[in-house]
Amino acid sequence: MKVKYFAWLRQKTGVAEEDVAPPDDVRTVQNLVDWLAQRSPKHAAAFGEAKVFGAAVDQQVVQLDAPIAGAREIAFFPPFTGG
Amino acid sequence: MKVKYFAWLRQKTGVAEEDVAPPDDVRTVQNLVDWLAQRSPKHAAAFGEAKVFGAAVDQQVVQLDAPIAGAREIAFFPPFTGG
Amino acid sequence: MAVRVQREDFDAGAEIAALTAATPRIGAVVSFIGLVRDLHVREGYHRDAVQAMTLEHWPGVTEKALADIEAEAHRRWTLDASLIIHRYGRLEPGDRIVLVLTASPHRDAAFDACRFLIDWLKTKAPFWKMEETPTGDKWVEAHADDDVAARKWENG
Amino acid sequence: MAVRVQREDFDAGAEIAALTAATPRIGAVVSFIGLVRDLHVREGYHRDAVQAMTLEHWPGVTEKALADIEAEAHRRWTLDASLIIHRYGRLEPGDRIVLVLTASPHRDAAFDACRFLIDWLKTKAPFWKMEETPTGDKWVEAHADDDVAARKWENG
Repeated sequence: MKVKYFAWLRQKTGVAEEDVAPPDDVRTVQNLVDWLAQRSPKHAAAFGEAKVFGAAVDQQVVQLDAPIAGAREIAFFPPFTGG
Repeated sequence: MKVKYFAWLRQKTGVAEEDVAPPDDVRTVQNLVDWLAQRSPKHAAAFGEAKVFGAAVDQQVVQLDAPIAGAREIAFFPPFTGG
Repeated sequence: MAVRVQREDFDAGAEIAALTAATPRIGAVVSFIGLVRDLHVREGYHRDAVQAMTLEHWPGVTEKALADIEAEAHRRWTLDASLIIHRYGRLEPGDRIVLVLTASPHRDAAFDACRFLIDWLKTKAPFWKMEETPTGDKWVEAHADDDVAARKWENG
Repeated sequence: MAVRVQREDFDAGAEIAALTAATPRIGAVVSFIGLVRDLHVREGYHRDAVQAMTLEHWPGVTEKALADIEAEAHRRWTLDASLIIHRYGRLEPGDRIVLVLTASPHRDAAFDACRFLIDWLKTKAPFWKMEETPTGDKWVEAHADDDVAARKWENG
């Protein structure tokens, strides 16, 4: 499973993209966040921020309680600020 | 007193501008319209049209019952259609 | 703030660039361009092909009317800059007629002011259009829609 | 209908001319241009000078998001043409960020659709802005105003 990070999530984790293989009990996006936060102090700092972030499963924006079974790509990003 | 005509009022009267000296009992714009309509068949045709037109006294848009005493220039025109 | 009434065409991109140059607080520019259409819809259903159009105006009075409308927009909204260019003379389908530009720190003011300017301009500036059609020349009549559009700004 | 996400600047006048060429039924073109401001107002009162801004996006997904937003505008309004250009990379105050063009037979549709496009784009397309300020780099946070602006179109 590929995980992508954008904007300050990318800066804080220090990676734009990584391949991960979470255990079977990681079933939702929120489970994945908690699991990723243990990967490194930088991941912990990124996800530990009190700031709002969003997620997409296979490029579809989802809520944090969305299931990740069968997903190829999970992305994490701050609220959009284009325009 | 100068009278100006715009758009189809100019086309129908055949003049863009003319100097007139109406008698004292021509006191309002409507009086002037009635008086001008007698000047020529073309004037009669222009003002006899059932179409709406507006007027300005010294470049200020006015109603047809506005007085014309002391005016230097009266203009007649169809509704504006710019933009 | 500027108003130009001219026979010549205009370059919208150059005008936008000139308006925003040297004013780095501008965050939003809205432009409206009106073009000569090849079809005139009268009364909602009667359609005439338009081969060309001649715009007549009242020199001197037109410029003052446009400047008054522009000043009113600046009174109602916080604008950094604005421009109105209106052409006159003979124009063909696809030709540009009018350009309205508004610039502001945030987009709401620029959008509202641009729309206000074109709505008021249509009913308050002395321009008249004559269309050349296959059945002869026709003076364009005022649109009830335009009166309604202009009136919605009356209580601003 | 077209969407372009690019590092390069754009020429609004040339884009407008290209959009309207060969479509003589267009009567109205509305454009919105967003520019980098030299001042960022946070929380309504805290102000930071902005020396530059870097726009990050999600290649592939951004284009699809913009195309979806554009299709939604065409579903809601009768438009003859539209264009969205959004830049990414490092931009300085006064630089153009985004161009939204809409063309329609009458101006109401072009105005409404242009405003809809920029409102939705701000909250539905994956762009992120990082500002360089005298006190360091700062990621721009979402504006509550933008959410409100986007939400007013939800029931269209």
